[in-house]
Amino acid sequence: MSNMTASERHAAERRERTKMVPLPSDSIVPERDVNERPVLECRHLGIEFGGLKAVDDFNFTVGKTEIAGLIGPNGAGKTTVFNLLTKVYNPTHGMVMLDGQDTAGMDIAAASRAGVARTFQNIRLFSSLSVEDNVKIGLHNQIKEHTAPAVFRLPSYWKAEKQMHERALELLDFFDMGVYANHVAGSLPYGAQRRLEIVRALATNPKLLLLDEPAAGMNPSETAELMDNIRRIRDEFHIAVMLIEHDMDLVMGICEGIAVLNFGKIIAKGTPEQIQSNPQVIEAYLGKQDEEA
Amino acid sequence: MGFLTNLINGLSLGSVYAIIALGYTMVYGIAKMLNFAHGDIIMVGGYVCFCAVNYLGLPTGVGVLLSIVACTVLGIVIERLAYKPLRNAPSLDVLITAIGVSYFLQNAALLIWGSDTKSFPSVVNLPSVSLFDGQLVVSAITIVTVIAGVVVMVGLTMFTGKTRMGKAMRACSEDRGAATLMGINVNSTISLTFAIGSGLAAVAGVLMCSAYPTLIPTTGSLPGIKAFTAAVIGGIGSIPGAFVGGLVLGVIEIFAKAYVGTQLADAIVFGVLIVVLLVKPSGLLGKTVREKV
Amino acid sequence: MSILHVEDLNVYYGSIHAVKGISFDVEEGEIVTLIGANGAGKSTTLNTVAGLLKPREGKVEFEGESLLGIPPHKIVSRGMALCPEGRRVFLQMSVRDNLEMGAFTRTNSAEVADSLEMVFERFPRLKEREGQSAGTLSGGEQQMLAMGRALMSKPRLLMLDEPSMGLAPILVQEIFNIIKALHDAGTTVLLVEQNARMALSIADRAYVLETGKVSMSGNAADLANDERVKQAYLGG
Amino acid sequence: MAETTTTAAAPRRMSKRLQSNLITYGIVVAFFVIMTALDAAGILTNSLAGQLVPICAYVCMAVSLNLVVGISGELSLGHAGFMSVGAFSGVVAFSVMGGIVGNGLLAYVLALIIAALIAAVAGFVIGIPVMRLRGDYLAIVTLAFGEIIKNILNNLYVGLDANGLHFSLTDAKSLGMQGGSLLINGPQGAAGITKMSTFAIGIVLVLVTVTVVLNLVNSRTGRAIMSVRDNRIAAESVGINVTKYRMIAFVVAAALAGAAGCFYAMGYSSIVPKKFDFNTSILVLVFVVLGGMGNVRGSIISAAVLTVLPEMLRAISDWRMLIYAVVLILVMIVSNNPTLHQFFEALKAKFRRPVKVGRAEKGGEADE
Amino acid sequence: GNSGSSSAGSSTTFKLGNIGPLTGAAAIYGNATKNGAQLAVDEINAAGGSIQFEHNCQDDEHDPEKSVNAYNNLKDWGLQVLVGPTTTNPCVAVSAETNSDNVFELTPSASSNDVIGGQEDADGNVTTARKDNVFQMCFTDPNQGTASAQYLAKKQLGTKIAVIYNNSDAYSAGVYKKFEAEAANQGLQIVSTSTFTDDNATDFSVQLNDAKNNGADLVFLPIYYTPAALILTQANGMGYAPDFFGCDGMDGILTVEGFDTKLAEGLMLLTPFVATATDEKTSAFTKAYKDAYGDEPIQFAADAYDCVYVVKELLEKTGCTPDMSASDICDKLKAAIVDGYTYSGLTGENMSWKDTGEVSKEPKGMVIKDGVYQPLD
Ligand SMILES: Nc1ncnc2c1ncn2[C@@H]1O[C@H](COP(=O)(O)OP(=O)(O)OP(=O)(O)O)[C@@H](O)[C@H]1O
Ligand SMILES: Nc1ncnc2c1ncn2[C@@H]1O[C@H](COP(=O)(O)OP(=O)(O)OP(=O)(O)O)[C@@H](O)[C@H]1O
Ligand SMILES: CC(C)C[C@H](N)C(=O)O
Ligand SMILES: [Mg+2]
Ligand SMILES: [Mg+2]
Repeated sequence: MSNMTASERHAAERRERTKMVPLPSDSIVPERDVNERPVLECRHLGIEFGGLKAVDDFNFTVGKTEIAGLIGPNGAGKTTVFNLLTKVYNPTHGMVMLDGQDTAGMDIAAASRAGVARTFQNIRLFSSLSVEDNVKIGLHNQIKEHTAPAVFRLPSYWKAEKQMHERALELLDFFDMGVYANHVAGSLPYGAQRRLEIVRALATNPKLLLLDEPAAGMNPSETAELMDNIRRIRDEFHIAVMLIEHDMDLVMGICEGIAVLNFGKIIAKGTPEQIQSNPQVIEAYLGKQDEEA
Repeated sequence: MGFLTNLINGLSLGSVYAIIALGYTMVYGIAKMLNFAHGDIIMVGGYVCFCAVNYLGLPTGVGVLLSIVACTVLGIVIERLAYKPLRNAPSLDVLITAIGVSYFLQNAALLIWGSDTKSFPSVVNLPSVSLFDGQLVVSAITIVTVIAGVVVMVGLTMFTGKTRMGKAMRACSEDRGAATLMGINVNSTISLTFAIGSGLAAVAGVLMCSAYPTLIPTTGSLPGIKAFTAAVIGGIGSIPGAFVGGLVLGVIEIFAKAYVGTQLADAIVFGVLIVVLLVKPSGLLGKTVREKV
Repeated sequence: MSILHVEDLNVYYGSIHAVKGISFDVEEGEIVTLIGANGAGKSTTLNTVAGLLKPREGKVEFEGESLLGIPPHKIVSRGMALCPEGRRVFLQMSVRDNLEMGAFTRTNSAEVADSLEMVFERFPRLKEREGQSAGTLSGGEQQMLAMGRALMSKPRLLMLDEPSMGLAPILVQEIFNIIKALHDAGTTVLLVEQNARMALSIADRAYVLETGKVSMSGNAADLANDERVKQAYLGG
Repeated sequence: MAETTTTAAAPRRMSKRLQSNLITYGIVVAFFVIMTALDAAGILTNSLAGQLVPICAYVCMAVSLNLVVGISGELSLGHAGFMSVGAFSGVVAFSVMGGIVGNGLLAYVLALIIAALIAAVAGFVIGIPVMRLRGDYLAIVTLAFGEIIKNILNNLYVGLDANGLHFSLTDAKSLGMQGGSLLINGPQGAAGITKMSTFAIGIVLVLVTVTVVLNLVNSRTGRAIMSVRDNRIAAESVGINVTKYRMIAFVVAAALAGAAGCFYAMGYSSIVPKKFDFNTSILVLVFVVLGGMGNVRGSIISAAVLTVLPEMLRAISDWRMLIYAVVLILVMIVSNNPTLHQFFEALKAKFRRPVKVGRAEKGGEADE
Repeated sequence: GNSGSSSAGSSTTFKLGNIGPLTGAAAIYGNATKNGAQLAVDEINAAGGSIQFEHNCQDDEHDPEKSVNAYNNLKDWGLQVLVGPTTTNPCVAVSAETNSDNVFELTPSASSNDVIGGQEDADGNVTTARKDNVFQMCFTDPNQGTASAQYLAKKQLGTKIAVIYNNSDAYSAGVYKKFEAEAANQGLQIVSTSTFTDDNATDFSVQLNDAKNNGADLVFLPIYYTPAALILTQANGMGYAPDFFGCDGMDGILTVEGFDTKLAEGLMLLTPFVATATDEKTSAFTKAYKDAYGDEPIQFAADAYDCVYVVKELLEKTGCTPDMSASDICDKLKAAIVDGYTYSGLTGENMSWKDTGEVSKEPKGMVIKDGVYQPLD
């Protein structure tokens, strides 16, 4: 794969693009997921900030192994949707079903345990800790180790530590980041920090991975590598990915179902092809593309 | 009548706290540091005025002016020598430096003025106001302190909200680097903040020592802490908040002493702080700043 | 004489040598862009020119006068503005106050009011959010604010550090249109961009930075057609 | 390729951490051995000998406060409050236990444990409101609690007679005792304490404290605590119960401070609540910051050095506190001076293997 | 710090240690005891008798921990007899140390029961066991309390009495408790009792209001002079003018700089010593003290001065020599002091000591008139 150019890769991906099938709830999911329970279902989701309807009547479904995209102009409410899904904010309307489970009443940590993990628009690492520790913290709810045995260094402590160490390195190696294991997270190059955030999120063993502008600040070749990684995550971890991105090469390249937000409302839903040719989306978001997309 | 007397006493104490708290809030709001030496500048203000009047035989008014000038200069010098080198240091290092400065001022005062108590002559030599056939005596110093508190509060609010320099201060308080890029001289702005804060400390020192005429090298520490508490009750960083917090604290302290007992007064005062913060985590008039994710 | 002349610039973060002898010139009225991978030293260079960082060696001259040793706030009043990476808007101040801070060095209030009008015209979204505190703006809105704020000082040389980062495609175009318009109005622009394709399309000249050094430079159009540049920065 | 590097790195890192911890324990033990040897040789001055107990107490205080301030990242200005809870409950516990198991070492150890437990309970109760706050607001509330504890202890009267313990919050008279002894006499504190604390016990207490803190830090719990410090929202988003882990740090630190308080109190014949006021909290905070945030070894050294320093400066009496203040300010300025910092970094880099990838490490792990 | 000491330690001089608050809020007391003791030492050394002293005074900042440090420091120096510490809380801590080291300790001014130990307080509780090496030159607090009540009753000084005392101070609380008990015996009417603490010693408006509203015509202040000066000023500010009555802690009030001494007119206090007394001893001492230190001596200077002479006489009497260990000296002195020994000095005639450690001497009532102390009788 690595000796393919970026555009060759995109072309390959488009060729093998899955067929999207409509659901009764006016959403679409990949054909392969149609008989599975969707990992995410938002119904009439909405939130207001002092009168401002930041997200309004948001209905969206993500299939079990779908890569979904959320796009829209700046300030449209995309990040706010992520904050609603991860319970940073509590919705003022509607509901969020995570793998069939209603998230009402959960807090951020509970949402994580229920299977949603995320990265942040502004990188949020545990920057004074080592890369390995960052991943181990991601494993917090996966490998249990209690306080008392740790303080007294009982055998159960050593066993858990060994397990965590191995799992953390496994995850890091998946992203070729093993070499960084002992580095302080805050000192990593920007791109590596973004990747580490993804590794950490994956460590929580999520069913749905939310990526908020993962390609921001990356140049095209770095972006292409990121696209590969996102696909690999979907394929090897068998989870769904939902991402926010302004880089249309990336969005159109890997997303299967896309929703477009404007002023908190969905103005279009569909496959990349449908979205790209939607006049409303072009008007509000894409602009006239004078170059090839 | 007992109630009224206590209320008046409370307002008197409260307005002293308020003026100190205004200086605290000012420095905290702009320089983002807990200036634990603030209380000790009050003490220096008291001593300078004391010396001017008692040793140099100057008129009280001149003594007060001299004290304001001396404290302003002292504030600038301290900022330049001790705090400026720590502009980019972790906030706890700055806190420890402030504590160092506080020790320094106390012990320097000890060497210069000795440890024995000085009885401070009131700077307000007006007759007290006697109401209800002398049942209620309001001393002139109380009236002057309350008025001074209001004047300072209004003045500071106008200054930071309306003037160019005031806005520059707010910009520095948020992001010094960005403020520099706007063409703001961050160093002189912060110096100005300390100058104003220290000048206020001098006013507070003179008024406090007039109302509670005792002067030792540690005179400023406890009122400093109480005033800081007042600033937090009012919402630290908020100028009207500092004033309100000061008054509230003073009245509660006197009422607690009068109706519960002198022993538990401090516990009650600090208890009120805790209750206020639990109900309103950013103080009575403070703004809740939510971190956007 | 070039408006900005940088020669043999060396900048360190502690023991990290981030910029290793960069030299470049910006002529009056030009758009010059610096492109390069993450960590190449682009932001470091801009910050050093703006006076935020002290170089260990090298020359920085603005309109023929050395800027070394001059504090950043004075550099601003000489007519240079930097719209920094990561926006750095004043989160607790209103949109309007942020813009007013941008005009801190200007004293003629009528002219400032004109500039404010101009900014609101270019970024109608900011006009809508005039009284909202900047901290609650979306990322893109903050980016517009940062750029508007830099424009408020009416600089002769405007330095932009990744102005298109995190912006919707339509806004990216808008930002580049604004840069072009500024250029047409006579403002000199020094632009740092990840979006090399766009940057090269509007710039007159470009410098490619690699690990703290200038690896290529020349006419923007020529560089855009250079195979190596295409391969590394334009996504093939 | 990556495989080989990481597997090689793992044991090396473990041993690096272990090595660092061993040095820390080593320093404590070496200090004990040297002092004991000096004492045996009769070279140890009374002045220093008399300070060994408070040194151990302050070291425990600093290490435990470091758990809150350095490792959990919360500024606590009321740590002395827990010390005083431990001090007074320990003194009472010792008197009670003395009656049951005899006035020996056993009663003393039980008293230490009870003191730690009661301080832990105090920490938990105080933690409930405190943990709802953050940053400087949390700091001021801990300060407030420190003062409230002092204020309450100033009003606490405890007596022991044949009928058991008597408590009062008004005065000694209302204890209604028959004979017996007054253990805590309000603001006048406890007098007539049996001086049980020795240097050797102090060293054991220091070792226990250091072990608890270091072991905690290098565990899942410790990492969770540090993750909350570094980025609360990110920590929540990976499923960490933020309040729980902040609370664990707070309560463990309170318990350790309680034990230190009991140890301190039983090194003096009398103890007053005023001793454990805001100034003592600040004193301990100074130890922590000077020793380095999250750096346990640094806390130990700075607590010991700064406790002895004012005594060493006794000869210049009037100037000594002034000099202490200047030292404090200078240390802060010098350690934050970029030029000097660079110099030390370069020096350190010389002694270290070159780092393989990317940038040099900055900061450092909070695990020594 | 260390006060001037004579030539380096030799076996011909006794090492006399002294501890007091030389800095901090109680510094006046510490400096007074330091100076008083130094004066006595200088006189004794100049007289060139068989007993010669080397004097070393250490600061304790009125803090028990620091006081113990100061004591250990003195031990390193070779301390043989201790005069001090000056104030109660530090003295309680240090006396426990001297007790286990068996070092003779005579405190000029630390007056609480716990200093000497083994005493029941007003409620009949004992907190510390008797420390048999420790003696006081001053009255114990209970004695002051009792004496004050008796004195007020005898002289019929007040009908309605208010008390303001420092609840965080063992000395003040100790005096108050016995005063209260004795007042009941004497039929005195206490109409208002209020307290303050060291942390809360700047505003007395509430306490004074309480006294005023309850119609008190005499306010008893068993406290240190510093807050007392403040109370007098604040009372004046609110137009409240009762009589004030204090104990030994009140001594020093006239030295407060900036204090309007007119406010202290009529203030009464119990003290064993006044600088203005005309007897030969006092005037000689006052003159020497003024020459050396520039101020008028307060009672604690006199107490310390007496302490040094008592130590000297006892050393002479028991035939101790400077090469003896502190413990051996202690054994001799503590036996000798209770063995019919009497001393007449600045602070009393024919003072003697019980084996409880207490001194027996007569308190004197003083009143401030025309800015000076005058005997009340
Ligand atoms: N806590 C809040 N309080 C008030 N307004 C908010 C808050 N959070 C978000 N908003 C507003 O909600 C709107 C949506 O913001 P959001 O961050 O979701 O945008 P976005 O779609 O992610 O934009 P971008 O692409 O620029 O990141 C914005 O107008 C923002 O100002
Ligand atoms: N504050 C800092 N401390 C230490 N090293 C730094 C710091 N800031 C930048 N660096 C290092 O300096 C080098 C240049 O960084 P710079 O931010 O200038 O790159 P850039 O070209 O702007 O990259 P990007 O595209 O990520 O913005 C990088 O290796 C970076 O790691
Ligand atoms: C110096 C004196 C006022 C001391 C007081 N008698 C006390 O015991 O504390
Ligand atoms: Mg967003
Ligand atoms: Mg950059």
